[in-house]
Amino acid sequence: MSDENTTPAAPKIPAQPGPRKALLEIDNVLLRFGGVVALNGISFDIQEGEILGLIGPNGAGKTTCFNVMTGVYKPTSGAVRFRGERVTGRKPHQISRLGISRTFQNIRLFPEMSALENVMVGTDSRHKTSVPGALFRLYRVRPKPEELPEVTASGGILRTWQQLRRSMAKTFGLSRHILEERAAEDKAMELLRFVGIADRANDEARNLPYGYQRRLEIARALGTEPKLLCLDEPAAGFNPAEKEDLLGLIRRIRDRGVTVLLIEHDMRLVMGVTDRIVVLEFGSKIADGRPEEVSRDPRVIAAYLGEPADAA
Amino acid sequence: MIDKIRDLDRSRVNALHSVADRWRALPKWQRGLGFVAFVVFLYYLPLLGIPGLTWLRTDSISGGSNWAGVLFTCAVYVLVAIGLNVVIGLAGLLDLGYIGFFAIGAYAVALFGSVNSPVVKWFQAEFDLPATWAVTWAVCAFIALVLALISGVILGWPTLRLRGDYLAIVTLGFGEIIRIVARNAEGVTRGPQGIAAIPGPEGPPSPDNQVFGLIDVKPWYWLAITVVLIMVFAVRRLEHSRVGRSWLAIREDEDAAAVMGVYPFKFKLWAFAIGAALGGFAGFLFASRYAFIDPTQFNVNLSILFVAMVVVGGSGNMVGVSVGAVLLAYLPERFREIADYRWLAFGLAMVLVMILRPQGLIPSRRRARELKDRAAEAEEAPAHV
Amino acid sequence: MRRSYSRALGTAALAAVLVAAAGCQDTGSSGDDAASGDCGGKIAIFGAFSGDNAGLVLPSLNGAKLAIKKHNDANADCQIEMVEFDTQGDPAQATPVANQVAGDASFLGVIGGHFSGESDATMPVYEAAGLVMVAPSATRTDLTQKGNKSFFRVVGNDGTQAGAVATYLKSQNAARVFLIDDASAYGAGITAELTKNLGATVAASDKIQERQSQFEATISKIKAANADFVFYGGYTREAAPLVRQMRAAGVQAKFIGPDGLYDPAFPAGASGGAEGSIITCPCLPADKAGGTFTADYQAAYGQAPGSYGAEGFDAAQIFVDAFKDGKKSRAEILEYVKAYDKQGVSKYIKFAENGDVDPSRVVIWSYEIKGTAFEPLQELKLS
Amino acid sequence: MNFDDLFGHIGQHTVDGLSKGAIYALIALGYTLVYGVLRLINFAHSEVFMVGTFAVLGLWTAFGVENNPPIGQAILFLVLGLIVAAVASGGTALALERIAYRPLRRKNAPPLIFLITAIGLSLVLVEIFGLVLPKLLGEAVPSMFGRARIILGMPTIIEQKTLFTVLGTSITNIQLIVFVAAVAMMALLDWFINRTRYGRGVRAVAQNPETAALMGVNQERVIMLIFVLGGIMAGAAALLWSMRFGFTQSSIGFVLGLKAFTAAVLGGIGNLRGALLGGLFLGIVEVYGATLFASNWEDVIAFVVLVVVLMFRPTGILGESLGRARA
Repeated sequence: MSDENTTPAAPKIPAQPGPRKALLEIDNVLLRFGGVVALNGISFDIQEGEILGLIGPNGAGKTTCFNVMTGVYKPTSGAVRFRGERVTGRKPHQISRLGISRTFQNIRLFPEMSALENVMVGTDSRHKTSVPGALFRLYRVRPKPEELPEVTASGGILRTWQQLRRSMAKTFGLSRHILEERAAEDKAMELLRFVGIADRANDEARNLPYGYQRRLEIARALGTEPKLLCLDEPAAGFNPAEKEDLLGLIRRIRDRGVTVLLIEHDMRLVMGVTDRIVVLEFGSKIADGRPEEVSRDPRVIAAYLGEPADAA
Repeated sequence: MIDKIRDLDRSRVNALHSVADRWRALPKWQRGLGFVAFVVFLYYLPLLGIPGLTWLRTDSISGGSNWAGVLFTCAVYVLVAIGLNVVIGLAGLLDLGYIGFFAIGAYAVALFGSVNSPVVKWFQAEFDLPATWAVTWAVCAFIALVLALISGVILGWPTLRLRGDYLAIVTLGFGEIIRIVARNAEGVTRGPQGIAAIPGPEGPPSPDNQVFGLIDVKPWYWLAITVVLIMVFAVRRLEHSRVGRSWLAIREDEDAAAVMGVYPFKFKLWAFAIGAALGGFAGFLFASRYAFIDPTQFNVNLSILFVAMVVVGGSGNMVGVSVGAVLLAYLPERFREIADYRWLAFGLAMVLVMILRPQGLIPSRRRARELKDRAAEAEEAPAHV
Repeated sequence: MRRSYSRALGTAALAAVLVAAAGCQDTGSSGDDAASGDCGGKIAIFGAFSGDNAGLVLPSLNGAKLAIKKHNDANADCQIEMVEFDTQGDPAQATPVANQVAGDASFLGVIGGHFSGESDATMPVYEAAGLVMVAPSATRTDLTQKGNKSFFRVVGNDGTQAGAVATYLKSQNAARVFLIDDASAYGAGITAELTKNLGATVAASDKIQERQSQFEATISKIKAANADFVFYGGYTREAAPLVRQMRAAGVQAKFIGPDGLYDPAFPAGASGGAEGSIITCPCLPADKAGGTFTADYQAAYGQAPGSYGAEGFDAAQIFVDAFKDGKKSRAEILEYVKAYDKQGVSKYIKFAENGDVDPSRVVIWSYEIKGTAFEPLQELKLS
Repeated sequence: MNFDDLFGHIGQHTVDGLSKGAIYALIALGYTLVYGVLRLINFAHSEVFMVGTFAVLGLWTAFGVENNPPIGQAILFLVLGLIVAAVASGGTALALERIAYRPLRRKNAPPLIFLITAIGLSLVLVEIFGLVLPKLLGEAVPSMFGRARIILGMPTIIEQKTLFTVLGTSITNIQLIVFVAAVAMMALLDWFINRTRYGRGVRAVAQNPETAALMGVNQERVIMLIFVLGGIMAGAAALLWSMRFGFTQSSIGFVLGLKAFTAAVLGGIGNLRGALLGGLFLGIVEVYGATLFASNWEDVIAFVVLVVVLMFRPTGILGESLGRARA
């Protein structure tokens, strides 16, 4: 594990009010399951750098919308474009590499892997080592000075050995596999610290407390270095204090330059953190605007705000 | 009765775990030394003469097989189990036709390496080669590995998109197809007559061979165990890499893995191909040591035996599957009285292990917890389920 | 700290013990010359004594045991020991057995293999060790064409039997023969030999696969060929349903099979469908077998000697005679067997140069199935 | 490649194929029922069939049935045989469920574990009938177990006769009986599943176990029911088999089971009509293939067809319908 001070500082990008650029466009998406219309020609877009809330009563099609965006479902008609490129028809892992990542409403971690390994699966998506690379380690990369093996021993055979290793690495380079493993571990550790659960890095995901699991999902999603992070009810089951923490976390994620799409039931949380809100009902969009506008929209009030906001 | 077995089993597993924990607690150099001692012991095994342990030898009974010969079989099966473990234990794909890859490896060396084979004869006639010409053993090894790998990809490409249980049946069919083709394509494989004079490292079997001779099997065992150790090392490298993590992620939650950027198909195909290559290499060793193969040696029962080795030993764990392989290969040889009942015993073992300890005799800790979790889920679910 | 040291010491000590033990001798395989005496010796017999094919092989084992027992009972001071090695007929299991027997100097001869595959696999090993193999039932023709110096068989090969079948067919004025085989080493081998012998009278042929149960396609081919004789090369499991379905479908052609069907399970499994079928076998009818063999076998095992019981007896008798003659080394026994020239219970035994039993001495009989019994018909002339 | 034979007698080959496939179809129903509800390949179902044939053999042996008995007797023994086989097969299927699958279901074991258990059970049953029982009882009832490993013949209960010949295609009484019986059994089962109260429960559990449970469907009962139903179908198949082929063997199930499963998958596993269609289709393909090449390529043809169909239609010809198509 690397030291605290080697952590690269997260890039800080302020929320840009400047020229608005659509990061993701959802263009007239229609999705039918047999006879049931799950999404009925929905269109909206997400601007780079914003936090967009996607709300609606249960069964309104929020998660379905996520699933279309991340390639789990293919829309019957319409298209999803990410930075101008069509997303529809691509496989989930390709979409992930384009820069869209997500968390799941019902936590879906890899329960038997440690927290660190969970995040490493995410970071792996930016790496190239496959079977030949891991087996033969022939592909060599010239390491940066800080990546060279350290010489720590004060003397004796051990020191000679470490020096030998260092000079070998200098001359022949290090295998990409090893560098990537190290980078993945560092990056994963950094993300665990970022979401605040680094203390349990080596525990299996299944042994983590609920709140940690939610955060771990976010860290894992961030591991894929997304441009757009979709959070599916991240605050479900949280108490007010935890929700407050989460709010801060979401803002900090945005500050890293990641656009956030947030599905949430808790209106207070949504109102407090989002720049804009899209409201769905029965698979159709009924409102789209700034939080205070949306909260005044009579259709929204009728459809959604009128109901008690349960956290189911 | 069952409760008693369960208790016994629990204390056995606890003992195993405490041994494993102690082992892990040892300093690195001691573990290294222990490992070296174990390897030395493996190489010493065919000479086993420690008083009190000689009864382990299969030739200590009347009508028992050559001890080194049995050890060689065990080593080949361990190699098979390690390969199949990549497919079943790591990637979570049930392959019931693993014998097909084993047969492909065996036939690769037979067809290209033996002067007896129609393929070699065709080469000789076509290129005016002498009647003793055949592809060298080492090249055959390479051919076996590559052919098995390719056949794994060819089989996996269309079938890995299928659901897991369909995959099992399709692979079962594949194993049968390989055997039937080997039997029916007489012009290529000599059909049921089989192919003799398959070469070893020193060329075709002959009384003049100094090391890999006809009578003394020990060098063959040492060769096999060396291959096993190399392959264990290689598979460990994979397990502890991006590839291994991806396999694990796919096994635990394929959809989530895909969303995290893992391309499940690609890694499943790799698992399949690696498994196939290991199986093919095991078949290659098998054929070159026995110097004779015929299609009856690759029947579907053996495929099921391979699966049994993996699941009884403990899928996902190389130590477990190796122990499984050794037990299933060794016990019927040492205890000849039960030889007739071996399939009954294998069947019972599979059922009992699955019901009592689905994670196998020596489970990987991960796998064990995964299954426990599922059981717990079932208990939490409503009572009528 | 102390604990970890003691553990380390323990590990090191274990390693040392292992290394030291490695120096010990390879004790397991040291053969003791228990059966020495003045004229005794030790031989091995291997074959499928368990597993699915055991039924075909056990009579031979019993026959061999009978020969040894007879000798041992008569000569208390000259005991012969015969060790059984079960291979389940699998070449991969037969090879470690061969290594074991070849590496143990106390073995002076081998009875086996019983199947052609295991014989093919182990012949080079035994040859390298200078051990004589006398096979009671490995019939594949090419086994004796490989130039092996120590392989002998007391049974006619597939070529001989196919020749006899061809003679029989010609004597019956067969005009359109339909050939079927099961694509096994045995069935395909004998059928291929027969194809060579029959020439133009072969109307058509088909191959089936083992464990096949439904034969619609084959039967319609037989009908289309309008065959008057159907020859099936293979074993009972497929032959019984085949012949029965043939009859049920109205095929009247005469059914002929080789010794693989000389098995009471065949007429029983076909439930009457096999009635009138002709089975050829290089085995003598019980009343024609030499000496008291049949009666002795019946007395010892409570049943008639099945397939190759007499061959097993003969194979063992060769070694008994060798030991009686005072042969005490592998080389001496090899020479003795080469020169063997004596009436056995199954046939007159004298080996040709290549190890085949003298073809002119092979006796092949035809049997007709009546009910569940095999009625001897006639001795078949060889081609 | 014998095209002359194939096209010259295409009608006959089709009839032969249909009668061959009818047996596959009946066994396939058992796979499809269990799979449709539990998403589990009951690999041991082929042995359920095998036990059925042994029951028929036992019955006919016990009564000393001769070849070609008078028609009244024949019908009596066929009916008795059906009952005995259905009880034996249904009982075996139920026993498997109770002994092996239920404990696993309690533990919510993943599908692979079920499949491996089923393979183990299959081995155990084959060995019991081929090895243990012959050793224990071979002396006492040799005609039933003595040669269980090799082959056991049964009397011909109905003599095969050509009923009529149309355009060179002859159809025999046995072929007709087998085909009609298979279709009738399928229709009966289809009616049972689609029209009765029990059938509704089965469909409910197949489509959504949780909801079905909430609606008061007793899931355990439904599961027992489908195993028994599958067993009865296998018993019926065993009777037809005994009537048509008149032999059995301890390892008879393996190849047949594999073919029947292939048939179920071809038709769309979980779909009863698909099982029938798949069975008939497979039978025809095999006979055509065996005619075109040689009979020893039959299995290869069957499996290649399976892979090709699955590649282009992963849910089989008719798709999966008993249960919802779970991804």
